[in-house]
Amino acid sequence: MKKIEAVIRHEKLNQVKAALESVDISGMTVQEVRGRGEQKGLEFINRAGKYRVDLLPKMLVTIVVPDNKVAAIVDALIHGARTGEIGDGKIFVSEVERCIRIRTGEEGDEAL
Amino acid sequence: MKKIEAVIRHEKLNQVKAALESVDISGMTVQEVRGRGEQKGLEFINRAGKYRVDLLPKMLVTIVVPDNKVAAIVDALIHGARTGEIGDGKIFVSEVERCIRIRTGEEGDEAL
Amino acid sequence: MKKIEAVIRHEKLNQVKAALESVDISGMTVQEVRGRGEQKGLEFINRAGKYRVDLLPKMLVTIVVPDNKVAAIVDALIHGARTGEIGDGKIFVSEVERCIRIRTGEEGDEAL
Amino acid sequence: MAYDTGAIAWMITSTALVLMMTPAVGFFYGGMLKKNSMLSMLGQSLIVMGVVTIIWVVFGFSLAFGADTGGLIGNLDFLLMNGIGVFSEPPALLWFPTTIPPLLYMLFQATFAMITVALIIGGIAERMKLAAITVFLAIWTALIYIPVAHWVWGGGWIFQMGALDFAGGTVVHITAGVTVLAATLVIGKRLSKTNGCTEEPAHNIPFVVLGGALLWIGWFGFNGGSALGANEIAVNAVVVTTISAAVAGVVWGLISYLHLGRTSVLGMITGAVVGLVAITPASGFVDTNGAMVIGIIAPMISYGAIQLRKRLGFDDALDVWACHGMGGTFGAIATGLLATSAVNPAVVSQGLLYGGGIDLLVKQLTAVGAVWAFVFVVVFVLMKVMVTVWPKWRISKEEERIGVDIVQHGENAYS
Amino acid sequence: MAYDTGAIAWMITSTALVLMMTPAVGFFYGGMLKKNSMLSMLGQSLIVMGVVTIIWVVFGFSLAFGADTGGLIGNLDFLLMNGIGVFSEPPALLWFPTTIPPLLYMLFQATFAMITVALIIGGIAERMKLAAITVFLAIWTALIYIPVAHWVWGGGWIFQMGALDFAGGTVVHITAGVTVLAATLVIGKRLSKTNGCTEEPAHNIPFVVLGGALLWIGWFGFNGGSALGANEIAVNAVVVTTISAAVAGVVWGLISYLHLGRTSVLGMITGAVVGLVAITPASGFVDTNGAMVIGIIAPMISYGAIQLRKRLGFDDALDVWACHGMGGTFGAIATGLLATSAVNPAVVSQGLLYGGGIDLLVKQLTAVGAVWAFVFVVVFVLMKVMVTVWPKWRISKEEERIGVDIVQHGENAYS
Amino acid sequence: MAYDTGAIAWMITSTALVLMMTPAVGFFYGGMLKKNSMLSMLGQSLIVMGVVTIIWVVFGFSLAFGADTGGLIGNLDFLLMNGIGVFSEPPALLWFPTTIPPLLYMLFQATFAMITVALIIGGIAERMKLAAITVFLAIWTALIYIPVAHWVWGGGWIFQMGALDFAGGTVVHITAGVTVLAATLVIGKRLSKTNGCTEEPAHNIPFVVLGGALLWIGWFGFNGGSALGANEIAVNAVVVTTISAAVAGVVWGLISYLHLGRTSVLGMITGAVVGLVAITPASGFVDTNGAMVIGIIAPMISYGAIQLRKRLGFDDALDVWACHGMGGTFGAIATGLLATSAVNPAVVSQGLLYGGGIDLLVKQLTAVGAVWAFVFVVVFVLMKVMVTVWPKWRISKEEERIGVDIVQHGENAYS
Ligand SMILES: Nc1ncnc2c1ncn2[C@@H]1O[C@H](COP(=O)(O)OP(=O)(O)O)[C@@H](O)[C@H]1O
Ligand SMILES: Nc1ncnc2c1ncn2[C@@H]1O[C@H](COP(=O)(O)OP(=O)(O)O)[C@@H](O)[C@H]1O
Ligand SMILES: Nc1ncnc2c1ncn2[C@@H]1O[C@H](COP(=O)(O)OP(=O)(O)O)[C@@H](O)[C@H]1O
Repeated sequence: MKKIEAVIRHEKLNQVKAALESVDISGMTVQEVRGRGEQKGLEFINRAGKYRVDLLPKMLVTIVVPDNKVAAIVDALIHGARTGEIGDGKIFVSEVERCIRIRTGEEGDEAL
Repeated sequence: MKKIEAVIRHEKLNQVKAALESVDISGMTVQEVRGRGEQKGLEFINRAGKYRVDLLPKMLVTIVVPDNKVAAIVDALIHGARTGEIGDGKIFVSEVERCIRIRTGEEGDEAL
Repeated sequence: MKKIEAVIRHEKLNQVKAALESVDISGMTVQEVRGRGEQKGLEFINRAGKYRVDLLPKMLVTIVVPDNKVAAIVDALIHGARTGEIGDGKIFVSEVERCIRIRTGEEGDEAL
Repeated sequence: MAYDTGAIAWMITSTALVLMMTPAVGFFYGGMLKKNSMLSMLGQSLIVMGVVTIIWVVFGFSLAFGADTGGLIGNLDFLLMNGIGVFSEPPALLWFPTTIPPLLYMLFQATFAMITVALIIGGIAERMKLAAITVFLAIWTALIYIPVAHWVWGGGWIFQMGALDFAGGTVVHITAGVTVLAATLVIGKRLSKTNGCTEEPAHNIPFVVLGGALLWIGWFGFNGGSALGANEIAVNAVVVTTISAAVAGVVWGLISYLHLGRTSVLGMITGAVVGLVAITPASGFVDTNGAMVIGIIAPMISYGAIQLRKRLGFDDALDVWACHGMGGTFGAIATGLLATSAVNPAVVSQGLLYGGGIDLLVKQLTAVGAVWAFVFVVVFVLMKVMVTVWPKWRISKEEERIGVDIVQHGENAYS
Repeated sequence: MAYDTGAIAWMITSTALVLMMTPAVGFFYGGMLKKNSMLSMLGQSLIVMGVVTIIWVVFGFSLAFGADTGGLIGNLDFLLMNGIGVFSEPPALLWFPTTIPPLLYMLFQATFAMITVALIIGGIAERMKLAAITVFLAIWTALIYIPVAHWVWGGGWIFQMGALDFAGGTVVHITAGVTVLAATLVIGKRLSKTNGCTEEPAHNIPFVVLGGALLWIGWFGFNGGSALGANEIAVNAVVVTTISAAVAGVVWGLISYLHLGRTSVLGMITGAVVGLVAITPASGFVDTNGAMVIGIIAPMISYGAIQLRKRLGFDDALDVWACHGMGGTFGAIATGLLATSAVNPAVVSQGLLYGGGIDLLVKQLTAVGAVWAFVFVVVFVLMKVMVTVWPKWRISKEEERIGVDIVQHGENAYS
Repeated sequence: MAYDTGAIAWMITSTALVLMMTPAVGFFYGGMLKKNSMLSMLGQSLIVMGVVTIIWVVFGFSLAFGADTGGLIGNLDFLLMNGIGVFSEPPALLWFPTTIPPLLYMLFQATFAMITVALIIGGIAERMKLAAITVFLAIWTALIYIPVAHWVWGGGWIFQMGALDFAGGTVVHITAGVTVLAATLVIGKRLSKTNGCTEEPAHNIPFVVLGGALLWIGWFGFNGGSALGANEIAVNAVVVTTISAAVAGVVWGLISYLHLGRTSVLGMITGAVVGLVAITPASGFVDTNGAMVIGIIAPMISYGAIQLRKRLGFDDALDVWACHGMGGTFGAIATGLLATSAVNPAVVSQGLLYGGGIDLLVKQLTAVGAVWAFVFVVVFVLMKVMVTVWPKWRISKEEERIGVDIVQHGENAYS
């Protein structure tokens, strides 16, 4: 099975969730992260000057799925998260060897 | 070596730590995440109505270990984290290629 | 391509960023985590006693890079994060199969 | 002129307490929004304090409390505090207190204007440009607050008619609540309310409780200070105010328990505020029994009004209409039912339930109806004009997604 | 009747200040718990305000401050504020002030009842069902607070005996502290305390300091207002109160530095509160030197009591017994040592150290002992009965794990 | 002696309000720092309250307000409150009020000393050891605050010369601001400012606004209470104070909008505080027009001073010099321009713009210049001595990285 990690915009989370539901994915884990890519940060102001924050708040969505679902999910993620402007984020796919459901001890794809 | 990632209930962290100690594991990294699996969320109320939070707070525990310890740890995790009710969480195991201890520069299993 | 995950001290983040920039890396994702390794925690006090916090705040820096850059980055990370005292943290390297830039749909090394 | 030092002591204290209510509203409201909107509420509170102070000192106080012109508006005698210096005699106008310097009366009234304007920001939150909000609220102060304050407290037609509004059921709460109703009908919904989005939870309920608690304490000055002296009427006002708020808080908790199975803390503090709102017009005229009744019924009304608002679907972000508009309306009517000369000799016709017949009730209904109508029409037209002549009054979808704090203030509340 | 406007001004202000102390306790306590319990403290504060107000207005004030019956309890003359309307003459009872309307005296005393009840919630935190807490606190108000208030301030036997308790060492702090001691012996520990769990750190120390600072300011009304007028006794009370609190704060900081090597901020604000507690019974009777002494010793006593509590192992979650029970006990005894007629002519026998012999000290010890015993026994029995007849008084282990805020209120403090 | 109960009521209230300002400063400052430094600001506020109270009661009040010796310092008549018990006659000294007990005057002045000392901690934040800060501030109170308070308010040479400082432009704000300037020149920069680090954002702007709002309310007591009675001067003071703060808040917002394109909330609350600072010395002497002028200009001056500080590069962490030092300087000078006997008969020579010539202005400039010079020199020398004789006054680089809260207090603000 595969782990898909997507770094997306905060405000896109709801749309990404909706897109994932449309391809029948409900299991996921979400975290608040900060990141930097081509988008080099944002300017903020304090009481009498500007300062730059180079690490911007993003959401990291992690989904572990059977190999055959990866393509559909990547499409759904892109669909839900894209605005076309710098800062839309990235998707990383890697291999997972085992998955166990703690409640039942089940293993493998049925545990997802 | 392997990376074991367990998504568990918040309130089970202490028990999981104890279970891991009993199999001699002390190195770990912990984060607050939110997630959704079969448990479809919880209902909350606001001042005059209900609303549903579909992403519930969970803890993500990450432990990198030599290959031979995986089985014991998975058992310990299940033991510490199980309540038998929906929402107990999942364990994912994947391959890690290298580990380096920053302080000393050591590599491999002795760096764990 | 490879995923490099480094658990570092909070207060070292700026130096690590600088070190990474010196090897031309700007894309990264950063999270606040808590962890435990050889450093067994810190003592805190409350209004009339001490207590021990065994999970200490750390930063987790994740960088996905083409294979050939790994060595330079590991060196840069060590350089930026080391103080020589317990608690400096660890670096984990693992394999990533695919990377997609959401904005453009590009894949592979050029998406990094 | 020798003033009463006890009255001065109490009225300065009252003024400080009411002044505190405007930032308190910022916390009460801001805590209920998501965290990227917190600063917008605090920032707008500060803007309101500045803009209203300037309007009030320059011409507002004069138009509201200067000698009456045709029942509708005051005159310009007191422009820029002309004639009400701290050592001048109080003007010979019925509504000016003689126990405290007129300048203190001016400041006390200024703090009322501030808090009223500040109430509005919670209803129209998270969609207008900051400049548009500021301009709207400044015009609103001149076009709505000043005339209504004059009608009710400054010798205008409602004052002459004899309707009772001790501390601002009509002037403060109905004006603010109806404004939000009319305004949101024009400006429409926030993005997050347009499709079936899940409701955003309050980001910091402790701040809501902090703001609410400070409002409660501030209300000692709001209602108690409206006696304009350290006297029995002030004492009665603070007693009935506390009773109504305390009761209304637990009643709301009970309603939420019965309706939803949990005792919402957000609900209880909202209930307390609604109890304060409803007792406001009545606080100088009802006794402790009346206060209990008001404290029990007011939260039911506002709770119901929130359900209605949900069904009707206008986007009053923090239910200013349901809590202040409807709470104030109920309080004004309840005054017509429960007023008694036993607590205030100024009550000439007793409330209906105290044997005074419908005389007072009719006056109360007239005042309420007139203020509702006036506010609704003026605000609706004003907003329509504004969105027409100022096409960029609204923040963009992209900006709404990012959040108003960063977009308008360049700041995050927390980091 | 012509009251003193200065007295009214000060007493309304005092009442507002004391009212503020109940939500302030919510912040002071809530900040010390983990973040899933924050709302329980705030919510219970609001419930206390509502429930106590209703009890007080309906019958509590009457039973506490109505004419005495056998030294034990007041009568029912003032049910539902009968006879103490704002324009009625003050009743001809020794303890009623004549400078302010009796209705204001009623409200001032109501705020004392609220804060006393609110103090308890921090000790019994995180295990009882909300309904059980509410019922317990309501019965407690009737069974403990009202009689003890009558004994000490409303003409009861301690009043007659001549023991001194200016603002509530026995009535407020000993009753609350001993209640938590007795109650936790019955209800037992929280899950998190049963096995060798690591201590949960305070989730928001700034909120603790905020609550503590508001308590300090509120104590101006608490002690200063207990003079029931704007007079020299009030001035003395606020002066010695400030001295004791300020000194006790740094002394606690010093103790924590010497004991643990760090100057705990949580400790310093706790110390300040302990200094306020201890000066409370003494504040109308001791001078500035006495205040220094109290401010130095009180934190040592409460710090020691916390160590003792840890050894004894009862689960007083926020050390209400150590801080209020023991702080109040020390203050009551210190009054017997340090009282002086130089600051209050009402001191008939000077404190031991001021040359008055042991007369006053004996009375103080009698009052303290009687209140300790009465409260301990009644609460212990009451709780035993309650846990027996109401088997579901406790939240389940699963609920404890999830946290009281979500379980009881359906809300998270922060999101 | 029969005091005025209205005056007592107002002055106790004022004292409570000013006392609140010291923890309020803790929130105002702490919120602007990173979250690992929050507790250091709150903890130091509490330490200041304790240490200054002890100094003040033991000898500080006596040296500041005892009978004058050569224009420079008071005498030791009032050591340990000797002779100013609550029932003693007010001493026959010009500056003692006769409407309130001298003990209340003592406490009111004590709160001024506290807040002044507390202002300093924001400027020198995040580098000194806690013990070093405490020792420095204690010596500072004795060496700087007490003499300057004596000069201006206690019958010293500035008092005799007739320069006007109603509530502490020189005594409070210039002393604190110039101290930070001199001290940071000696103690140098924080690590985070030494290399080209990115600026750390304020960690909790709502806390900054909370602290600022409480400061604003507290300032009612600060300026209003400086009239030492419930009279017309007090009324004028609170009116002009509110106007200046309200105006200055929006002006700073406007400046930040014009300069940076956004309306900073942090900027607006800072502006309000600067408006309060600048009106402080003037508040008993200028009318509402004067207040508007001060409210408009003060934020421009402090905003400019911040830009200057950035260029000069000394590490005044929270711009105490720019806001308090320069704001107080401007206010003191503005008093020389705008003072008018229309609001206070004590104004013998009118301000320059009110036709009084340069007489008053020259006195104001003399006072300002003398206090600047005195404070700068004494603090610079004191600090130089301190860093020499106490080599471990500074926290280490490693400790700075970890953060002062954990290192000095063993605590995290939030968890
Ligand atoms: N090489 C990388 N390794 C880890 N995370 C990355 C990397 N590149 C980008 N990211 C993450 O993706 C987010 C978006 O990247 P960005 O370059 O701004 O997007 P885009 O390229 O679509 O404009 C960043 O904030 C960061 O969290
Ligand atoms: N496919 C998945 N990918 C990533 N995280 C998942 C996935 N399924 C579950 N999780 C994580 O595990 C948590 C618990 O899952 P849940 O289905 O509620 O547990 P259980 O199946 O034991 O009842 C979720 O909250 C989520 O964080
Ligand atoms: N086996 C492990 N698995 C996951 N995370 C680990 C492991 N060992 C250490 N860590 C992470 O690295 C951090 C630093 O480890 P530590 O042992 O203190 O460093 P060092 O060995 O250099 O002194 C820990 O706080 C934890 O977050």
